[in-house]
Formats: sequence, C-alpha cells, structure tokens
Amino acid sequence: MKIGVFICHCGSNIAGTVDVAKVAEEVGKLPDVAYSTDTMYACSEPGQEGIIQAIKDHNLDGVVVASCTPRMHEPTFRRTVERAGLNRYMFEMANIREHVSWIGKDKESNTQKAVDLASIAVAKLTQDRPLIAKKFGVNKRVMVIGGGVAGIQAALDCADGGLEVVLVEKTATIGGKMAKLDKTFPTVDCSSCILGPKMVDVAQHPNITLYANAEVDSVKGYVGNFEVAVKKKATYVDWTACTGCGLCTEKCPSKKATDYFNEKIATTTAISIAFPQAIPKKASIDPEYCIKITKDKCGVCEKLCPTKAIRYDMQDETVIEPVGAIIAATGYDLFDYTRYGEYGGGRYPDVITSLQYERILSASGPMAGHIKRPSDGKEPKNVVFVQCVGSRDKSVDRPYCSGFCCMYTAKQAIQTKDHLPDSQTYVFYMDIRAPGKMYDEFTRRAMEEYGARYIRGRVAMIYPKGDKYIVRGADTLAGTQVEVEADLVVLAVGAEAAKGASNLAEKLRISYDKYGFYMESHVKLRPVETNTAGVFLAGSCQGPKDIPSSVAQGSAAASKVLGLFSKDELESDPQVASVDIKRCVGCGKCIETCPFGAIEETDFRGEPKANVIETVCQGCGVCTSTCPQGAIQLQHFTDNQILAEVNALCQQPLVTSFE
Amino acid sequence: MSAAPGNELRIIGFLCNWCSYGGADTAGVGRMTQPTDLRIIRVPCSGRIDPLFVLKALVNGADGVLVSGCHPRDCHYAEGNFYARRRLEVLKRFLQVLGIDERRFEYTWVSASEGQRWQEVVQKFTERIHELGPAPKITPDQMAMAETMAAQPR
Amino acid sequence: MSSSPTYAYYPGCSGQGTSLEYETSSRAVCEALGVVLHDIPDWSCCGSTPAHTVDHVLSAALSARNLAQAETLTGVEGIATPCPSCLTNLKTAGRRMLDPQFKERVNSLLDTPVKQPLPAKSVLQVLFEDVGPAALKERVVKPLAGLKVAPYYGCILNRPPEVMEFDDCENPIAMDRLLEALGAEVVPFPLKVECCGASFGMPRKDMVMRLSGKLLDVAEDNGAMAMATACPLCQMNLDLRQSQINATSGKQHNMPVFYYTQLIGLALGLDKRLLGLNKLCVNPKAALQAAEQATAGAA
Amino acid sequence: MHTINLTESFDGDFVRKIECESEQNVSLCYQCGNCTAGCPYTFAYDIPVSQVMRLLQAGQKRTLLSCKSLWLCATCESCTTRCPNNIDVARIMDVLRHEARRQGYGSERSVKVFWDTFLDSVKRHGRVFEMGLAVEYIARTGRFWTDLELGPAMLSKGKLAFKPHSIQGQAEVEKIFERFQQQKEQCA
Ligand SMILES: Cc1cc2nc3c(=O)[nH]c(=O)nc-3n(C[C@H](O)[C@H](O)[C@H](O)COP(=O)(O)OP(=O)(O)OC[C@H]3O[C@@H](n4cnc5c(N)ncnc54)[C@H](O)[C@@H]3O)c2cc1C
Ligand SMILES: Cc1cc2nc3c(=O)[nH]c(=O)nc-3n(C[C@H](O)[C@H](O)[C@H](O)COP(=O)(O)OP(=O)(O)OC[C@H]3O[C@@H](n4cnc5c(N)ncnc54)[C@H](O)[C@@H]3O)c2cc1C
Ligand code: SF4
Ligand code: SF4
Ligand code: SF4
Ligand code: SF4
Ligand code: SF4
Ligand code: SF4
Ligand code: SF4
Ligand code: SF4
Repeated sequence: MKIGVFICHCGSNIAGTVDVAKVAEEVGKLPDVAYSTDTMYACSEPGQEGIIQAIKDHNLDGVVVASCTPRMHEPTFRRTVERAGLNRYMFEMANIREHVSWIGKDKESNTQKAVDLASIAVAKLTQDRPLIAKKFGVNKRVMVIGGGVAGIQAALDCADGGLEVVLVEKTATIGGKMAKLDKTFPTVDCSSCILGPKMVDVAQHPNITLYANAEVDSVKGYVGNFEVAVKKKATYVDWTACTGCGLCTEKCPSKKATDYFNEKIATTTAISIAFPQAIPKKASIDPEYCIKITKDKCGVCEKLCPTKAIRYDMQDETVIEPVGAIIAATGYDLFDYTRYGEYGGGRYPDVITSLQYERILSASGPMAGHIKRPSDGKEPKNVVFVQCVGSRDKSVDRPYCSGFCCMYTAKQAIQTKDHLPDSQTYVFYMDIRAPGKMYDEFTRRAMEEYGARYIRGRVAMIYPKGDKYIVRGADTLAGTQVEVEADLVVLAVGAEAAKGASNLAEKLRISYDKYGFYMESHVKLRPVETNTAGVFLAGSCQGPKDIPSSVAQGSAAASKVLGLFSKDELESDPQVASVDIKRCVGCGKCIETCPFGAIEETDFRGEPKANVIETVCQGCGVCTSTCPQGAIQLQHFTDNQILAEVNALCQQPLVTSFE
Repeated sequence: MSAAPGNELRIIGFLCNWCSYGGADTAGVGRMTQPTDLRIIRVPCSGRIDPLFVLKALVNGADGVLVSGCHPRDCHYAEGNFYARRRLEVLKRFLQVLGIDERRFEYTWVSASEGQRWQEVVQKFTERIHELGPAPKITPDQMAMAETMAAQPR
Repeated sequence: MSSSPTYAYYPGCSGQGTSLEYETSSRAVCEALGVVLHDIPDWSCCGSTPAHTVDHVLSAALSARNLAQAETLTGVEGIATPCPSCLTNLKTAGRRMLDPQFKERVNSLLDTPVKQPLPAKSVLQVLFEDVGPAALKERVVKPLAGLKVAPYYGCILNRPPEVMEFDDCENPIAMDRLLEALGAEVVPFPLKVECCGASFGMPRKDMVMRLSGKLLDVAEDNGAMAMATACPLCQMNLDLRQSQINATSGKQHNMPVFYYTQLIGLALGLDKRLLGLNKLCVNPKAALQAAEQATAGAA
Repeated sequence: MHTINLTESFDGDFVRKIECESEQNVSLCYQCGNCTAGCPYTFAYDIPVSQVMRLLQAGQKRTLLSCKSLWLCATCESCTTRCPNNIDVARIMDVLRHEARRQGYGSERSVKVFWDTFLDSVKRHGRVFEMGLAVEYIARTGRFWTDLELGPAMLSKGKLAFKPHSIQGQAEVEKIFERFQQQKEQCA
C-alpha cells in the first residue's frame, strides 16, 4: 500500500511545540508510507492542493493528515482526497494539536507522541477499505421544541419556506419570556407589539401545527426520519371546542391558583387563560386548585361554558409525529435567588426578581402598569437594582455572565423614571456588559438622562428597617462601604438552563454543558448545529442570549433545516455494521443488544442469520463487541482496524488475530 | 507534571468520539496541560470497545489502559456506554485471574464539555501508572491463558 | 434514643469568669435534658482570636492539646463547648489536621500528640440536634409566653459554613426554634450573624460601641424586650457595656441580654442559682414580669 | 496621592508567600467589593478589605503590612462566607497579620499589645487570667483603663477572679509556645 502523510504546522499552533519535520521524517520510515512531508496549513487552499498533487504524483492509495481534531476538519480532508480520485474513507487523521501540542510543554515528548499518533493512523489506514454511501429519502417536516421568540422565529421561517412545522410548547401559551416583558431594550418599544403579531402568525400559518401544554416524550430514528412521541398534557378543556371567550375564568370561584405567567406576584383562577394575547387562546384548568377535580364540588365552568368544552376526566394523550429534523429552542429559566440568604432568601416581599418587575411594569400585568410594592401597594421612591445575582458567582456554581441583565437593568431603571418621575434608582453593578449596536449608549442614557445612580460594587446584605430595606454594598471606585435605603429592590437574576433541558437533551442525544445549556457542534463554525445530525439549536437553550441574538439564531437554525431539506435524498453514513454471512451462526445476540433495533433476523438457505438495516444503523459498534463470532463488523471501526492501532502502539507482536 | 522525556510509560486510551474525545479536545482548546504518556485511539462509542482490545494492549506491552465514554444516560447512542460498563466490569475480574494488576486499567466518564475533568483524569491515571511502574513482562503462561480467554465466546 | 448523648466538655476560659452564668446554665440545661458532659481533664486555653493572629500552627496546637486531652475520655461521641470562639478553634484545628503535614507540625509542638481529632459541636447544636425543639417543648413547665426576644447568634457560630457545618450561615434558626419551644415570641432579627465588636472592648471600645449599639437598636426596632445570645463575648459587649453604649450614643437602651441557656433553664424550672440571672448587668426582672403580665392579661 | 510604579514595586515573593500560607489564589479576586460591603469594620479601616485584596494582587508589601486594617479585623468571617469566588479572605487577613508581626509591624498598637498580653497570660497560666490580663495591658499601654467603671460591676457579680485558674499542664502549654518559636516557617 502507498500512503501519503502530511504533518501540519498550523502556523505555530503545532510547530511551536512539536518538531513537525522530525515527525514527517520518522513516519516516512514506516513500511507502507510512500510519501511524508510537513505542511504549513494543511486545511488551506495551498495545503489541500499539496495533498491532491502528492496523491497524483506518488500514486497514493490513502492519506494521513496529522493536524487538529478530526471532529473539526475530517470532512474537509475527506472531500480533498475525493477530489484527487480516492475513496473518502481511505483517509485517516491524527490529532496532534488538541491532544499533543496544546497540552504538552516538552517538545521532545510531544514530538514522540506525534510520531506515535501518526503511526497508529497509518496502521489503521492499511486496514481501511473504500466505503460507498447509500441514499435515503427525507421526511421534510420539522419539529420545533419550545415556543419562545427563538422557536417562533424558527417555526415561521421554516413554514414560510414551505415546510410543514410541528411546534411543541411546554406551557399553555407560546411567547416564552418575551411575552412577559413590558418593553425591550435598546429601543424601549413594547414587547407585545413586536411579539404579538408573530404569535398570531404562528396560530394562523397553514403549515404550522401547534401543540401547547405538550412535551416531547421520546425520540426515535435519525436525520431525515425521526419519530417523536409528543405528550399532550391534560388541560381539562377540549381545545377544539373552546373559543377562549373567558366566561369560565370570570366565574371560577377558586381564585388562589398559582399565576405562573405573572411570576407568582398574583394569583389566578383554577381555570384560566395565561394572558389576553395568549396563543392558543384557550382555557385550561389547574387540577391542583379546581374544586371539582379535588373535591368533586363546584362544576361552575362546565355549566357556564357556551361550547360545552370542559372535560374534567381528560387524560394525557400521546401523538407520534414523524419529522426529518428537530430544532431545540427551549430557552432558559431564572436562577433561584432564594439561595442568597443575605438578600433575604425570599423572606422579604419587596425584594423581587427582574422578571417579576417586568410584570409589575406591564400595562397588562396584575398592577396594570403602576409600580407598586408587593407588600403594601405603596409607590416606591428609592428603587435599588442589584446586578449579577446568580451570575458570575462561583460560590453558587454560576461562574458565567448571563449576558442580558446589564441591559435589561438599564431598561428597567429608565422605565422606573418614566413611570415615577419622583423616584430615584440605584444600580449596583460589577461591570457593564453592553456590547451591541446602540447598547452602551443605552446604558449611558440611563445614567446621563434618567439619573440612575450606578454604583460599582456588589451588595453584601439586604435587611428590613421599618418599612424600608437597607441595602449595604460597596462602592469600590470610591473605596467605601455604602448603604441605600430602598423601598423596592429588584434583583437582576441570572439565566440558567430551562428546567428539564438535560432530560430533553438525553432524548435528543445531544450534549449539554455542566449547566444544562446545549452544546453546539462548533462554537464558531457550527453554532446552530449539534453533533447529532438533524438536530439544531436556536436561542438561549444554547446559552443566555438577548432577543436579537435569539431571533438571529432561530432564523439560522431554520435556514440550516431548509438547506438540509433542499435535497430529496440524504447520503447515509457508510460507517455501519455489516454481517459476514459465513461466520454468523444466527445466535441473535447482536439483535438483542442493538440500541436502535437495526438488526433483523433473515433466513439464508434455511439458516437464521443477522442482517443490518443500513438506514437504521447508527454506527455505534455495540453489536461488533457483542458478537461471539466476530461476524458483525462496524465498517471503518472493525476489530482488525482497531487492533492494528493497538498493535502499532505496543512493542510486542499481537498474540492472536481475528482473521 | 509530565514524566521526564524518555521516562514515559505506554498508556493507551480508548475514547468514544462524542463525549470523551470531545472532552479531550475541550481540554486541548483550553490549553490544559497534561502528562504526555497517553495515546488516544478514537472509537465511535464506548460500546464499541471490546474488552479484548484492552486485554491485548496490556498483554502486548501497554503499562496502562484508560477507557472513557459518555456519562450514564448521556450516551450519543442511547445505551452503548451501559454495555461497555458491564463488559469492562467483567474484564477487571479477568485481569485478576491473569495476574495483571487491575489498577493498570480504568474506565471513566467524561463529557464533551468537561475539559477540566479530562485533565484531572489523565493526570491521576498517569500518576497511578507511574506509581505502579513499567508493566512486568507477560510470561508465556499468562500469554497462553490470555489466548484461551480471547478464544472464549463472549 | 437508647443511650444518652455523651460529650467531652470544653468549658472555655470565660466560663470561669466573665461568663460564669453561661457555664452553669449550660451544664444545668444539659443535665436536665439528658445530655451527659464529661469535662476534658486539665483543659487549657484555646488561644482564642489572639492565637490565630500569630500563627495557625500555634493556634491549632493550643486547641490540639485539648483534643489530645479529650482522647483520654472514653464513650464520648465528640466535644461540646458553649463558646463559639473555642468551637471555631477546635473545628479549624481538627479540619486542618486532616492534612498530614499540618498535623505533623502541630503534634510536634505537643507533649501528647493528637491521634484522631474528635468532632466538635456547640452546646446549641447538641441541644438542637440531640434533644430537639419538640422534646424540649414537652419538658417546659414555665412557658416564656409573652417574652419577645431577639435571637442573636454572633458572627462565627455558623460561619464560614464549610467549617462550622451547622445551621444556615445567613439566617440560622436553631436558637429560634428552641426559644419558640419555650413559648417565647421570637421577633425577626435581621442582624443575627452581624459582628458585635468581638474582643475589641478593651483596645478599641469605640468599635464595640458602634457595632453592639446597632444590634441593640435593631433588636429594639423589631420589638424585642430582650436578646438571647450564645456567645460570652457577644453577651458581654451587649450587656456589660450597654451602659457605655448608652453613654456614647445618648440612647436609653434597657435591654436584658440572656444566654439562651438561661432562658431554657427558666422555662424548665431549673434551680435559679444555677442560671445566674443575678449576674446579668441589665436587670431582666422587668422584662420577665412584663412578659408574664402580658400572658396573664391575655388569658 | 502618589503614583505606584507597578513593575518596580511588585513583590512577587511576598504574594507567593501569602498565597502559600493562606492556601488561597489571590488572582481569583475580581474586585467585586462584596467583602468590603459586608465587613462590619470597614468604617474603622484605613484600607477596606477589598482594596487589601487589590494591593495584594499588586504585590504592595509595605503598604499592606503597615496598614491598620489588619489589626482591626475581628475574623468575623463575613467576607469569607460571602465572597463569590470562594476566597477565604479572613484567612488572608490573618496571614497578612502573621507576616506583619514577623516583619515587626503593628500599626494598631493597642490591639496588638492586647493580643500579646492575652497570649502571655495563656502561656503563664495555661488559661487566661482576666484580671491579670487587664492589669498587664494597662501597664504595657500606659493607658489608664478606659473600662474602669466596669470593674466594680464585674467584681460584684463575681466575674473577675483575683487569682489565676492555673492548670497542671501549664508547663506543657508553655512548651507549645517555646517549641513554636523554634519551628521553621512553612512557606519561607
Ligand atoms: C427581566 C428580563 C428582561 C429582559 N428584557 C429583554 C429586553 O428588553 N430585550 C432583549 O433583547 N432581551 C431581554 N431579555 C432576554 C429575553 O428574555 C431572551 O432573550 C429571550 O426570551 C430568549 O428567547 P428564547 O426563545 O430563546 O427562550 P424563552 O423565552 O425562554 O422561550 C423558551 C420556550 O420554550 C419552552 N420550553 C422550555 N422547555 C421546554 C420543553 N422541554 N418542551 C417544550 N417547550 C419548552 C418555554 O416554556 C418557553 O416558552 C430579558 C430577560 C429578562 C429575564
Ligand atoms: C485584533 C482583532 C482580533 C480579533 N479576535 C477575534 C477572536 O479571537 N475571536 C473572534 O470571534 N473574533 C475576533 N475578532 C473579530 C473578528 O474579526 C470578526 O468577528 C469577524 O472578522 C467578522 O467577520 P465578517 O465576515 O463579518 O467581516 P470581515 O472579516 O471584515 O470580512 C468582510 C469582507 O468583506 C470585504 N468587503 C468589504 N467591503 C466590500 C465591498 N464593498 N465589496 C466586496 N467586498 C467587501 C472585506 O474586504 C472583507 O474581506 C477580532 C478582531 C480584531 C480586530
Ligand atoms: S488542518 Fe487543522 S491543524 Fe492544520 S492548519 Fe488547519 S486547523 Fe490548523
Ligand atoms: S372553556 Fe368555554 S367558557 Fe372557558 S373560554 Fe373556553 S369556550 Fe369560553
Ligand atoms: S370546576 Fe374548577 S375550574 Fe371550573 S369553575 Fe369550578 S373550581 Fe373553577
Ligand atoms: S449581563 Fe451584566 S448583570 Fe448580567 S451577569 Fe453579565 S455582567 Fe452581570
Ligand atoms: S451476534 Fe454475531 S453470530 Fe450472532 S446473530 Fe449476530 S452476527 Fe450472527
Ligand atoms: S452498529 Fe450495530 S448495534 Fe450499533 S446501530 Fe448499527 S447495527 Fe445497531
Ligand atoms: S468578595 Fe472576594 S472577589 Fe469580591 S472583592 Fe472581596 S475577595 Fe475579591
Ligand atoms: S473577617 Fe475581618 S475583613 Fe473579613 S469581614 Fe470580618 S472583620 Fe472584615
């Protein structure tokens, strides 16, 4: 076999701590290596051209590139060798950047390690066989999970692009956090005026099926052909009949139900519609508070409802939706600030969260847009904002910046002054993070035009004094301790992953970071893709994001889906399992263990044999390690290929071979 | 931290592509310095790791073998890591029978975001192998036994 | 519980002098509630704050001598002490001696080395965890109904939480629950863990005046007729120095400052001589009578 | 105000020593000020505790060792409990004090003398002898006892003993102090 080896410098990234010329020289001595060289930037145009030229000049059968992680550029180089006429699986990569030059300081050891890694790649390549991808059909429907602004944008873009969309929202209405906001930065325009029409579009779009009050139960299949089971949670109201007239909510005698939409600063009725602009505008019953359901009394709503929509005995229902791609847009939730005992730990009624403040500010909120203290309904004079609560704080395991709270705090300070011209606002901050168009100007306006007093320092404690609160912080610029007497304290609580996000990730088989935010395929190059083909990300489920970024990501995810669906057939990955009929004894062990049900039993001249359904096989290789006969082999990761790598690393010869 | 050049021991890592290989990449991107002894072989899933690979490596001169996959419940292939775990547990007992110090073999879980965890895993395992020192040569008896085991249906 | 909770007891120096009444009432209450205390034989001073301002090994060694002395006792599950400052030193020493090197350094200063440091607890923790508010409530013969009391824990009884490992570090509630079990009315007191001025009474009286003065102000603002403390220094700053505080601030505080053990003893009907109410500088009679009348009036 | 030449006056050995003795990483501090905000003694400090942290990062040995704040810190643990970066700030204050003592600083004399007198009392008796402590303290500072009016109250309540509570193991305790003098510094 004639193998070509290319050792990449990656500028100084690799060459800085690895003697690349030496590596090329050493690897060049291996028996099957016909050509070995180092190259400045293997992935660049001249780099790729060099590879193609070498394949032609030296009549190579396969290529090894020792450079960065294959998780980044393997597809790139596969295309390169294909352009030179080789099969794309006659290519191997050795990771001498992430696994060598970036983590080892000693050049000599690094160089030796790089030689070893390149050598195992060569060993593997000697066992590689050409593989041909098959084509399969695509179901051009897409599911969007989460109906916040990011999910809405993605759903609308996909639907406008002609795709059938299934939108699944956990709560009774779409809109997400944005629906709860009063105004939005940096323009301070009304949130519902921007979001409202989009929500209506969702409701009216012929291509969109909306399941509100629903969650994903399970996900089967693979890109192009997923099957998603969606659990529609019981609402106790038949939504096909309910017209959203609201009669029931007016008369329901159970008025102490938790009002989640209003962030618990108010209560609502047991049967309720989240808010007047809710989509879908349908009533649902909170079974915990319904007197009929808990005590078998009342039944008022059933009697009243003009369309006879009430169903006290409604059960959860599961529907199966076949789709070809999935966009996760499950957003974020707020940090539980009651973990801060020094801020009262939830004991002080006038120490509230920023999102509660949005509901107070909102004209359609429980206080009809008049700023009043939750405790006594009085208008506050001094309003203190505390930033970075549950963000940038290692002691509560939230070391990251939530990104948008500096901005919304400035917004809320401005709005406070607008609502209450006699008020005085104070903002305790550590840094102001406002990197966007018109963002910094915005926070400056809060100070310069609206008189917000910004104090650089954290707050150590808040405690009541009479009917006020003493906020004790530091002014680190002045180098002093400071105290403010506040009537109302608003905590700019940070964002964390939505509740249940990791659970959903496991169903979707995508990765998440230690905080529950979903991992993109590559931070810079593939920001809305995941490592699972056909699953995309939009909005703050990937990390805290403001509305402009969430919307941009929603559109980006939609364009990725539209791009994927622009082909009628997809190429399957040929790295699937394959059965050697002669060796298979039909024991069925592989059938039992395959997590995807990709192996079936067939009859071969009267004998049972295993057969792999190639489109279903995901290429995990579990079957290969299971088969007692070595009969089922995962292509490109066969026993012999892996053993060749092991062999290359070990001094002694192998004891047994599988063949 | 890393063994002096020339003093390295042979440590082989089998890492699943989705989680641990990604975790090792993340450690690299974060420039998290590690000892240089370890060489990584990439496999699609920890479920692909045949205990025989580990056995062969140890019998043929590796001083340590580290297997790392996705966290339980977090497997890219749903449950491959669950199979891996079962098999590798059995392997540990095999090693004892063979007279190979089972501390030379370890399996662990590291996710793609856990660069720092990966760094710690490599650090600790390498330290352990250095404490154990170079693996003693495998005797012909052991070799024969390994061969018998390798030939056993799994 | 089958056998009584049994502890090695470390009284601390102030119990021999300035906080005699804390010492006697703690012992009396423990005895009444079935907590067995065995004095650490020939215990010595833990060095308090001054020692750890010199060096941590020295400070740990002064505590460690007592840890070693405690190891001579059998059948104890740990060390109990009424004093938060002693407790901090005992716990910090024990914790840092988990590091073999540190332990080595400490032991090299001692005649008798420490083998395995015993865990240390405050008497408050023992009463809260081993007896508990519910059991305490059953034993009350003279409820303190009507007594509005501000519970003050002091700065180091619960902090830092990684070391003290008891109750909440911002809003502890153990003493609250015990006092409530006595029938007392616990008023909200937001400065439960704020420092009183500590041992600066002699060298920097001004600081104590200010910090303890603020505690008295806030307790009074919240309707307290009395304060309850769990620390000899806190009690001394608030009680003994209350007249000085009044003189400095021009205020007229007349706030009795009890040890919480005195209040428990009162409610359990224990021998008054052991409770040492006569040792308090601000006379508690008026407050106790007012409380009694309030309940009598209500009944 | 004077200009600090950061390159010249940065004392790396000092920073390393404090980090080693306190087992803390001072670069974790991002200057949020929470420690200063919570410290009950900020009003009395010449340098607030967050600035102590800042000056430590900047390796400003002399400014730090001579500052009064070190002696006014009561080790109340407020800073340590609330630091968002889990820095044991109180321990750093303690360790700075240790170093200040070693280098002969003691900018708040009244406090330092009080502590020293306290320890002498422990060394001499095995337990603190409060009356003796007070008398000795007055003698050393030359300050007429500001608490004189408290004396009668304490005496009448039986809270001040005239005789020390000596213990059998007094010599053992004394040896602790003596051996400590001989011990080598850990992070020198
Ligand atoms: C107080 C405050 C003020 C703000 N002000 C502004 C501002 O003025 N301007 C600005 O640009 N940004 C602002 N933001 C940020 C803004 O809220 C976010 O940028 C935006 O909401 C992100 O949208 P999203 O769709 O990604 O997530 P979300 O709005 O969180 O939407 C996620 C949706 O997914 C649903 N969901 C979650 N889990 C599941 C599941 N498992 N299955 C199905 N559905 C699920 C949720 O119910 C929700 O409807 C503010 C944030 C706060 C806290
Ligand atoms: C010093 C420095 C360091 C940085 N480091 C990082 C970093 O580490 N990480 C990071 O994420 N970002 C970094 N950035 C930011 C990064 O450079 C930008 O995010 C990125 O380059 C933006 O890409 P772009 O395609 O939008 O614009 P550009 O890179 O500016 O590309 C615009 C292209 O359009 C061409 N062009 C302009 N006008 C015309 C015209 N009229 N007709 C045709 N062509 C036109 C230009 O020639 C140019 O090729 C850094 C920036 C600077 C200045
Ligand atoms: S191939 Fe990888 S290592 Fe080489 S230059 Fe490109 S990015 Fe760098
Ligand atoms: S359930 Fe009936 S009454 Fe209630 S909103 Fe719907 S249609 Fe109206
Ligand atoms: S039956 Fe339930 S939901 Fe309907 S009106 Fe009565 S309490 Fe409300
Ligand atoms: S955006 Fe501002 S307030 Fe929010 S975490 Fe970042 S710095 Fe803190
Ligand atoms: S496990 Fe192997 S032998 Fe058994 S059925 Fe599957 S392929 Fe055939
Ligand atoms: S590799 Fe084997 S076990 Fe894995 S999906 Fe394919 S057939 Fe199933
Ligand atoms: S609280 Fe911690 S991070 Fe903040 S200034 Fe103080 S030491 Fe630094
Ligand atoms: S420990 Fe010292 S520096 Fe820290 S808050 Fe208390 S008195 Fe201030």
